[in-house]
Amino acid sequence: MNPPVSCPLEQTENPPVQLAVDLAGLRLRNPVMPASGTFGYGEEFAPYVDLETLGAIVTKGISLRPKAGNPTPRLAETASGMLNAIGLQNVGVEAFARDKVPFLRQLQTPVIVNFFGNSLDEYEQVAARLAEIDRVDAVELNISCPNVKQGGIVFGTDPAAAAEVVGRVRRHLRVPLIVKLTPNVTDIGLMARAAEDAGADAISCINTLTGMAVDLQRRRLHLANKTGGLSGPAIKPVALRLVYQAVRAVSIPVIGIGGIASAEDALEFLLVGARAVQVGTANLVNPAVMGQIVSGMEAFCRERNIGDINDWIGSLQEE
Amino acid sequence: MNPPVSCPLEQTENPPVQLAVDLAGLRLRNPVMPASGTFGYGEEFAPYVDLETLGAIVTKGISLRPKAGNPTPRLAETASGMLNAIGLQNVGVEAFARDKVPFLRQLQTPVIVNFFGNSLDEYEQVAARLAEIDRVDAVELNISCPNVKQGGIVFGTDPAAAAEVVGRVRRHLRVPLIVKLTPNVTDIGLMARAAEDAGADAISCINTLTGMAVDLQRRRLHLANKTGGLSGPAIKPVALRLVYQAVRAVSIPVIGIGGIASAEDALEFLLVGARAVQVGTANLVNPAVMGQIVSGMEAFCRERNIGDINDWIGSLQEE
Amino acid sequence: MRDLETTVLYNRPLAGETWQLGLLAPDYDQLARPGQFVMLRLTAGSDPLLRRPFGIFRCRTLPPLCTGQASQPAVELLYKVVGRGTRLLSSLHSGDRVALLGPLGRGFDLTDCAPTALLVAGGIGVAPLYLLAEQLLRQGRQVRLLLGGRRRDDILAVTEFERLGVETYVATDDGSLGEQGLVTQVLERKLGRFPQASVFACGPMAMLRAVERLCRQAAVPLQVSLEALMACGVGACLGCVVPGQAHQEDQPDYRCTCKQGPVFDAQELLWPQEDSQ
Amino acid sequence: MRDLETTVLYNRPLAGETWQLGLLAPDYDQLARPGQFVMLRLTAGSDPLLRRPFGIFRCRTLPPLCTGQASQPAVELLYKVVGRGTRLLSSLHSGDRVALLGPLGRGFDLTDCAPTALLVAGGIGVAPLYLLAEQLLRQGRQVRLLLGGRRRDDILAVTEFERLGVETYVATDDGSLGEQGLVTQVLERKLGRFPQASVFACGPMAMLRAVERLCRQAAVPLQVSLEALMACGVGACLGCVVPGQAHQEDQPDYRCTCKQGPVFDAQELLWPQEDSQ
Ligand SMILES: Cc1cc2nc3c(=O)[nH]c(=O)nc-3n(C[C@H](O)[C@H](O)[C@H](O)COP(=O)(O)OP(=O)(O)OC[C@H]3O[C@@H](n4cnc5c(N)ncnc54)[C@H](O)[C@@H]3O)c2cc1C
Ligand SMILES: Cc1cc2nc3c(=O)[nH]c(=O)nc-3n(C[C@H](O)[C@H](O)[C@H](O)COP(=O)(O)OP(=O)(O)OC[C@H]3O[C@@H](n4cnc5c(N)ncnc54)[C@H](O)[C@@H]3O)c2cc1C
Ligand SMILES: Cc1cc2nc3c(=O)[nH]c(=O)nc-3n(C[C@H](O)[C@H](O)[C@H](O)COP(=O)(O)O)c2cc1C
Ligand SMILES: Cc1cc2nc3c(=O)[nH]c(=O)nc-3n(C[C@H](O)[C@H](O)[C@H](O)COP(=O)(O)O)c2cc1C
Ligand code: FES
Ligand code: FES
Repeated sequence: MNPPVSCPLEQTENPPVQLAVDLAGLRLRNPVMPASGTFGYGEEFAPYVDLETLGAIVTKGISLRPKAGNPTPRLAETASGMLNAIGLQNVGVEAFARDKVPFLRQLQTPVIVNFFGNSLDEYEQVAARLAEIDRVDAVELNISCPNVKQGGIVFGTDPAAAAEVVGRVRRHLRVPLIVKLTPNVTDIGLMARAAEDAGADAISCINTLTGMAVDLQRRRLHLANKTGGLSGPAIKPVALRLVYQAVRAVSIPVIGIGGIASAEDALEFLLVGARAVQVGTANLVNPAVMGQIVSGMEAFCRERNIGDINDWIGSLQEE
Repeated sequence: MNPPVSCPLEQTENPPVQLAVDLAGLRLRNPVMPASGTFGYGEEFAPYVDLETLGAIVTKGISLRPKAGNPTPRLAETASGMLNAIGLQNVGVEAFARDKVPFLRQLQTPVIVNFFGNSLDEYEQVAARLAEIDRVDAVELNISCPNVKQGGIVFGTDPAAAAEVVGRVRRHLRVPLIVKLTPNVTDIGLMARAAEDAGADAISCINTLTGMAVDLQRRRLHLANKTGGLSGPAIKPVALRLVYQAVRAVSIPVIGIGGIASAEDALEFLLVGARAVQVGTANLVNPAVMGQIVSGMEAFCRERNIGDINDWIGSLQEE
Repeated sequence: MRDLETTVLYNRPLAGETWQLGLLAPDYDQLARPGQFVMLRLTAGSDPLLRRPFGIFRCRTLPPLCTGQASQPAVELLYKVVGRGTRLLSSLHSGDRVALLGPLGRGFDLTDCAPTALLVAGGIGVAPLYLLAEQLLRQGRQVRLLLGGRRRDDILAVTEFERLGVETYVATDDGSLGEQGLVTQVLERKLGRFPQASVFACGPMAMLRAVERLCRQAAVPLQVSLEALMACGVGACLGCVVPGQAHQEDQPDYRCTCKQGPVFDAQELLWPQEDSQ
Repeated sequence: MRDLETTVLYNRPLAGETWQLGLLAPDYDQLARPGQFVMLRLTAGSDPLLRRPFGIFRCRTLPPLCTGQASQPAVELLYKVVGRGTRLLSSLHSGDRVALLGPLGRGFDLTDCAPTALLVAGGIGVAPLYLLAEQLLRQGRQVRLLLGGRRRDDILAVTEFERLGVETYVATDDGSLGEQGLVTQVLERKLGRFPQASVFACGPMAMLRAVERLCRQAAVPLQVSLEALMACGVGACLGCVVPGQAHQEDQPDYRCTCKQGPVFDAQELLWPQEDSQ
């Protein structure tokens, strides 16, 4: 059977857009993945988005033991954003390996496991345990969650502490190590370099900005935890600036995160130099959003004759 | 003539709400004032809001010499916020004294002059010149503007540098010295304490968060200055958290700023402990907003039987 | 469950601050189970950012007469204007577009329902009970509806239920409709008359607590439909959790209201101790 | 100038992406001077946050016939859907509420206008010229309108101007209406015929630059109405500045488009050098 005539012709005029990117040795079919904590363990979103069309899957943050998280209220809506103080509730690394990995194992899409600890030891123990699990294709080290009092906050705001935890975790891992930075610092470049020097293979930024909401009626803070993490479109300008700075501070790839809700938003982060992007809060508002971002990105490239997304990445014009 | 019977009765049932606050010796008829740079030199807003109903007037930031500011584009709209990179364009302290003070002199409302310099010397010189002008009832020292490369950013993010500029300026002034802090730091408490120890009479926070916007069409950054200051409702949660922390770090009064657009917003900042508030971006969107905030605040207090706003300030319930 | 860009068919005030919203929704009559809810996105902008959850009141087919065109399958919601999102919702016109995610969550379990079902609603809590009543009647159960509210305006949808053939009892705090008092007083009497009933309740937390106490004392099964702050509605954010029956500070047992609820068997949940009230 | 919470009277598509918006606005017929603009607030929420600037097209009184009630004083705007704000604007219905700040800015200066006035508009730039034409005619000037655009859909309000008795010349890039070519070609011819004319122009920057060059060469007075990004519209934020004629990097001469403009005498402004084009 002959192929329809129009097909090869169309292909010459419209060659497929190359969206694949390389992230510290991990090949992603496109630069779009969920941000930790907004996509469950992947399964939850299977009805809304074909998981095989994503660049990667990033899990909810995992700790050594199951974690209850914070009391409620855990959420507050703010102007173009939201505060969350979930407090890193998760099933723990053993239940993750037992209950969640089997589903993930069926997928082609790379799996990135986000994790954290309450101490250096715990960080190491989780890393060691994750290293034993197949289908953990990369890990993302959360040194930045501002919600847990004994949690990442110390590691995430002090370069020396960050370097120590990165170095210690590094030893246990053969897969790429992504270090996720907090925006609540004076100099993101300093933190990014500290992570790079200690052995990080990539940087992801940003985590949430620390914020508060007030409940006037009750004369109280709205969140049981008092502070929460601000995410969503409200933080995009701050995230873009920090990603721009991080990209220029290190030579390892940077994953851009913060308020991405459309293909245009994602393309903005890539333009300032992010190798890939993570979509967080937008998943909660529109569970099908990542599929739309991937196809919007492809359409954008096609329209501008950008044959390979890598030609767009970092191609910002500056005088 | 007898007064109408209902009048004294009504007064017993509804005594007037006391909105006046004391700010480092400066008596404000209510806690509501504009944020520097969003209210011109006062005159511009006279058609929209009765300047005599405000707690104070805060001028655009003044420097030693006239300042051109940044090239355009200087503005970008973001989700529930805006970026500005005006670059502190202003008429300079001499033209201020000559052209702007005469109008301000006619008012009862206290005048707070915001100022900055490009070096320690310049800071001192402006302060010295302002000290000579009557109707400068207080000054607000901007050590935090992120827009000017040689500008405040160094002073605003390093406690020692902040202490030095505050101390040097302090000597020249008899009027209250308010120090305005930037949010772009790891620990706002540290900065607030440094300012207090160096002689500040009050703290105002926050200035804008540093951000960026991308122009996809032109493959460029949207602002000619690359970065800009993020303001508006988007930043309110971050501002509330920082004000909460600053209030708990120092014993001098704190002025709350960031995304305030309604009486409720203002009452939230007062509740976490701000002695007064500044309204910025909201003036640009709704030039009559401060009048509405003052009357909304009064109505709120009346409804809850709060006879004196000072009873509300800092009355947050925490376990 | 899926996300549907759809059209407002009608949006009209019902009583007091309560409105009735009809959305074009093919298949909802097939898909929606009693007690399920939807997440509505009200604006293309990002403020307000989050969707709003609403129980599914009923599914109907609008005759051509109403639509001016072909008959149209509609899902109907009842909502009360309480804040920004619902105020914005009340400003929508027929023809406007909204995004409708659903049907979501675990609805009422009808398998072991007793021959007599007592449905207890506080105010707008009546919304998810209509589909339930319909289905229970279809299964041959006797359905009685107990409606409570502060005043007359809080008592909603009585006509709709009566058209189904449901006996309705009303109590208001101010006596402006039905008897004066709490709906739980009515429940207590009914439980005396129907000691084997199954109870289904939706309403404010204070009411649900009182209903739970009564049902526990009477040893009758109770299912409650809860409300919680929600961001996603699909079990991803963990914002909407409630403590399960075994919950302890160091041995957490949190359930997602959106996915494991909004309907729970009362025994699954941790209820506050009597003396802590 | 003041801020008015007001009501949409009508909002309808005109041609292509251009719409016509009527707002209830008592006094605008008294207040509005040709070339002034308004700042419209489109939403009670905070996204989009900023108001949008629009030139005042005309003021009219809607007869009872149109309103169903008493006659209503309206201000009319013409706008083109180009982004989020204008898209949102196009979704407003009659009866919806918006906030209207205005009239703002410095309009056209009519004092020394020559007997013949040439009005040059690019696309939607025609909006602020209608009031100008009306007033110039009232003062006994001859008014000719030169309209340019990419294609037919960009040529707006011709009927309205012709009803005033204004002679209109049209040029489009694709020749789909009027002659094919640039409106500046038309201007060049007209300047040949009316070497003493006064010129008034509004449109894209590239067009204004070409108009400025022609007028400078012909030594005729020119007033231009500029667009700039605006946050406040009242001279407070300094976001909308353009370099004035004396502007140098170290000796700044910035003017606010909102307050010292949007209409400027061409000689007040700094125009790029010929060779830098
Ligand atoms: C499963 C479920 C079903 C519901 N069914 C109905 C219904 O059928 N009819 C109806 O009128 N209401 C129903 N509600 C409550 C409804 O979701 C809230 O009244 C609504 O979200 C308020 O939004 P707002 O913007 O007007 O209020 P705001 O107070 O301005 O909202 C601020 C935030 O708080 C959340 N919120 C406020 N009140 C509630 C609440 N009671 N429950 C959950 N979130 C809340 C909002 O979603 C939003 O995120 C239901 C809630 C849930 C969880
Ligand atoms: C004095 C003045 C008079 C105007 N009169 C008219 C008119 O009569 N009819 C009409 O259709 N348009 C007019 N414009 C342009 C109009 O304001 C913009 O098209 C509109 O603001 C675009 O908003 P948006 O949200 O759809 O676009 P977006 O591009 O999404 O807007 C993003 C931001 O950029 C600003 N912006 C975008 N384009 C322009 C522009 N050309 N000028 C100024 N700001 C812009 C917006 O105000 C907003 O702050 C005028 C502009 C000015 C300054
Ligand atoms: C509900 C919620 C839960 C989150 N949980 C985690 C987490 O477990 N680990 C983590 O590293 N980041 C977590 N984050 C942060 C996000 O991954 C992301 O960095 C942040 O939300 C900014 O992106 P966004 O604006 O797209 O949401 C969470 C965010 C939200 C909103
Ligand atoms: C257009 C603009 C100009 C500003 N200029 C100054 C300034 O000159 N000096 C200063 O201390 N802050 C300046 N600011 C910061 C504000 O005073 C305020 O701190 C900030 O905008 C946060 O408040 P808001 O969210 O209410 O706008 C400016 C802000 C804006 C939006
Ligand atoms: S609302 Fe997100 S998990 Fe329930
Ligand atoms: S728009 Fe603010 S000064 Fe002109």
